[in-house]
Amino acid sequence: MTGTTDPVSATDPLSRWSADEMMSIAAARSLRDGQACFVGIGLPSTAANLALRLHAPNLVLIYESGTLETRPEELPLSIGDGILADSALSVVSVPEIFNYWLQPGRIDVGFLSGAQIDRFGNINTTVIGEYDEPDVRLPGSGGAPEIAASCREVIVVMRHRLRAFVEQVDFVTSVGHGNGPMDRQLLGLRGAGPVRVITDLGVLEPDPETAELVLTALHHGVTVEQVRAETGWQLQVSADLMITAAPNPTELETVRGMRTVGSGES
Amino acid sequence: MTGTTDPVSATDPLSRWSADEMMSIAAARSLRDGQACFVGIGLPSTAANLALRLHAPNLVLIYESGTLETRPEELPLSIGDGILADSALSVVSVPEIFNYWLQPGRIDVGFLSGAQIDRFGNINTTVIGEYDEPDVRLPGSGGAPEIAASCREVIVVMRHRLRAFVEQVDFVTSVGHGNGPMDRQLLGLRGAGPVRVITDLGVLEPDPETAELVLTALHHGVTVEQVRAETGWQLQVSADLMITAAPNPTELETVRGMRTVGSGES
Amino acid sequence: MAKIVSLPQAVSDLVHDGDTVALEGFTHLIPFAAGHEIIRQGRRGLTLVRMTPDLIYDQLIGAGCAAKLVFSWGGNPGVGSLHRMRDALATGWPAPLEIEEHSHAGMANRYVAGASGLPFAVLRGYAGTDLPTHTSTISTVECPFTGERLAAVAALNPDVTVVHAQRADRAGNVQLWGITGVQKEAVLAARRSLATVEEIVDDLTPVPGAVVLPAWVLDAVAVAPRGAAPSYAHGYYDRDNAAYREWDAISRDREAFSRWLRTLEDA
Amino acid sequence: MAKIVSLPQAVSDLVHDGDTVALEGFTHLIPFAAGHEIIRQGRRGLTLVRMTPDLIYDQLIGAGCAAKLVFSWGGNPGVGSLHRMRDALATGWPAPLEIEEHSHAGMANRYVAGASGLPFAVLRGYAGTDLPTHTSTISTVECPFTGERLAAVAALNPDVTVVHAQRADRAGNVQLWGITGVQKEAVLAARRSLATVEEIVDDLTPVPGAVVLPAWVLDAVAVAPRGAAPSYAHGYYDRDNAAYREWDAISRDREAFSRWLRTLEDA
Repeated sequence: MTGTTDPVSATDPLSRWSADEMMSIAAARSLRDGQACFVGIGLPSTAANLALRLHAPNLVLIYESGTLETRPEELPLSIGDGILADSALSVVSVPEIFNYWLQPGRIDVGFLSGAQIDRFGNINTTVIGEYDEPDVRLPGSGGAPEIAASCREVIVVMRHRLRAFVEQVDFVTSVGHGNGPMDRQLLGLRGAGPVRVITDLGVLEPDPETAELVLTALHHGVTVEQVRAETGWQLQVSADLMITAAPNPTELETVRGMRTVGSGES
Repeated sequence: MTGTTDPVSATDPLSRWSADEMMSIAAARSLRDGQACFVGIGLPSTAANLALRLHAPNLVLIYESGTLETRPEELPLSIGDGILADSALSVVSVPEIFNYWLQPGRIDVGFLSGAQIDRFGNINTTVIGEYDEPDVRLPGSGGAPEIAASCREVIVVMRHRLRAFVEQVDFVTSVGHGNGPMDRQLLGLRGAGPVRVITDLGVLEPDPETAELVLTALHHGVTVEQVRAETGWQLQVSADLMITAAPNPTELETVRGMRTVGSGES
Repeated sequence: MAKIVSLPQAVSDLVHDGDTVALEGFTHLIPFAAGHEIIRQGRRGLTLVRMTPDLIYDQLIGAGCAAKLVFSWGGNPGVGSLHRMRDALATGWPAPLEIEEHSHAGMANRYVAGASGLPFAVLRGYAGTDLPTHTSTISTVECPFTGERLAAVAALNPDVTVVHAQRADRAGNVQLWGITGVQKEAVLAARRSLATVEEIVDDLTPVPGAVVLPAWVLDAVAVAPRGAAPSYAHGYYDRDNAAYREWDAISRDREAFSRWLRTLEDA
Repeated sequence: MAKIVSLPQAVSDLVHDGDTVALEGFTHLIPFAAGHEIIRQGRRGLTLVRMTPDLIYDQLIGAGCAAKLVFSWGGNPGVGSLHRMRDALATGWPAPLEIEEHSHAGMANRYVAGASGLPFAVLRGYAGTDLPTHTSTISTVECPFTGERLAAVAALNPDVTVVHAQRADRAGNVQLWGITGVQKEAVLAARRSLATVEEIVDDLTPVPGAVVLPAWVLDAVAVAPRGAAPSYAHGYYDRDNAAYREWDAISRDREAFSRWLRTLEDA
């Protein structure tokens, strides 16, 4: 998918963008300056680093490897990249990062991705199919279950594909809203859970009444039908459906200028 | 009390010593080179530092302030003296020193003192009299209860006085052998408890059958009657009663040469 | 997010009558300046929490700030007793003092639980001692795997924790080193927190063994040079051992103490 | 007390068939050289424990060393899947592989409990997830003070833990820095332990953020220059990202893997 093709600027690279670029930019915009953000690797890390370079210079990035308030010059390739330690205010042990920093609920935003997400925002990164005889064995939990449980709110960044946006996940690795609006409280989870799922097509948010994810924004140039075609449940559309603002040149230049550690080697 | 007054050397200061010096030297001798020793402040600290300077250069001294393997040039005045941090292999947090280093039972010797000790080696550093209306309010537990519980063995260093060596302590701050030989196991305490109480008069050790402290050694020049007069229970005397070797000149010169931090200021 | 303010402002903003207040620092970096400011501002009814209530709590208790003391070792290290604490316990002067007594391991784990957002911590401790019969925040818990029974202690979450550190940067990130005690846990366990510092610097050059408290877990940072005296600040000044010895005479006598208190309040 | 020995000697002395073995290092300082020596010595029936079983465990599993894997995230970081692990799980090649799966927080706390001499640890975790129905080392425990129910995980006490560090002194004290992960806990939880190091030096000059493992908690120290490659050793060499990408092709195919294995065994 590409952006607008305004005839005036059709040849300008800043008038076109990929769906992944739109997704990263939309996700970056959702972070506010000064927030403390516990960052998963991959799409969330890209978006968080983008926010740091755009409107949120005081965003506090925390990775599960124990790097507190890190400002990597390049994107880390893994959660424990040396570049995270080099630029951190402090590096603490892995038990400490989970017990003292994540668990008490002092982190504003948990920034996650996943292989599957369901209509209540539950995330699966463990197996597709049955646990004991899976169709696909995925990496597993990592830090995600407790990030999803403990952060004040959770933002999910995932590519919108029919196999990923399912009625019910095959395995609940990380709890979103369980099976409905009261489930997090019943489970003793203190954070608010997923407040926003940002995809390459638009934005889903839990309905305040049902906790089911509904479409609240379409990215520039995307239709509701496109989103429904990639969603495995009867997707409801918000009465206040928004259109995501197109990426501005600064956003596009910044996202395109970010390099991943070691990417020059291949 | 003084040492021998051999006419030849009566004027030689190394032929005389105080009871406190004898106690520190006897206590120092009881530590073996290479042991890891969790050190209480005061008499135990003096004795452990003396051992380090005499026969145990590889003694691993650990203080509850988090200083691991410290070699202070002068005696610390308190458990958290800066001199302990300066000379330590590593300084860890107070929770870590208790949880990772003391609690699992990896420390060979806990070296303690106290205000009261009873015939089963239980130690009181909390109150003399009733807890709610004490005759004397003492400092309290500090690290002693868990040192007494968790070290592979415990050595106690205390001045031998009737008010301190009592039939039963007023308050069990730190468990010795409870009320008899099986009590530590019943309580789930994994260390062996007090194996030796070194005083300024002699040495008491628990009887293997009853766990009651019995007199196993007299310091040079001390009589059984003197010890009994300062002991608040019917003190039994070991059939193999030993006489502590008199301090040698090196020991005396070393104990006399040790300075306490800040002692020059007063 | 930490604001850099004056010490009087910080105490006025953060410490209220009736609060549970922890001033931590294990022999090293004891926040004396902040404690004295609490006395000057006349706080009352405080629950004072500290593993080693030494001179600073003897002073707060003598000044009538405290209703309760939560602690594990109360003495004047290397010197003797805390006479103001003893007097308050024995005679209720100048105010009755309730106590809640633990071991060091118990107190340290209570802070760990508090910092970790857990209601309790598990440890091997207290078994066979007389403390559990006097202290309601000690209990037991059974291991769900082995059936073994272990000690449990209730989490400590002070209303406000105060620590002293060597330095902060202009953003309010705080760095301390040497014996770092239980300060990180005490700050992270607290609802509000204040760090006093020797100085504010442009950059927190990394130091071996240093603990860093990010600005966003602190409410206020106040500059208080020699703010840990008569205790010490590693790399800045030594412990004033004479002052510790002199406290013994001052604190033994209510009159001498009252004179000391007037001097402090007039300062 | 740590003896300084050769790596083959250390593995021969400390790692036995059927042992529970933890090789730790969170992306950084992964003990590849030690893992390869375990493969060369043909250990069998190991329970392999590691929060992030990446290439090193894919290699051990492919070589047939493992009977069981205890882990919390099994992937090739930044690249994709662990194909030897997947193959063993799906087809039992070259040996059936049992798994015991946790979250990172759960695994970290299992090591903490092990290092602390406790049979279990308490955390806020797992509630509402599907892991507890598949993993018997997850349970719950009730707070004796508040009645709240929390997750409990069983302590991990490996028979042997292996870590890689930047350096040791001649007495066998070991120092590591950068991202220090869970190595201290993994060593302190273990019955036996081995540290491989880049070099042995006369003095361990203090380094900001460094963890020191005293010689008396280690059984052996072995010099293994570049012993963490293709992962990295902070201050010594960078991660070989190309090697991680190349592993994807090698590990996808049993034949390619077998050729790789023969090369290793002949080295």
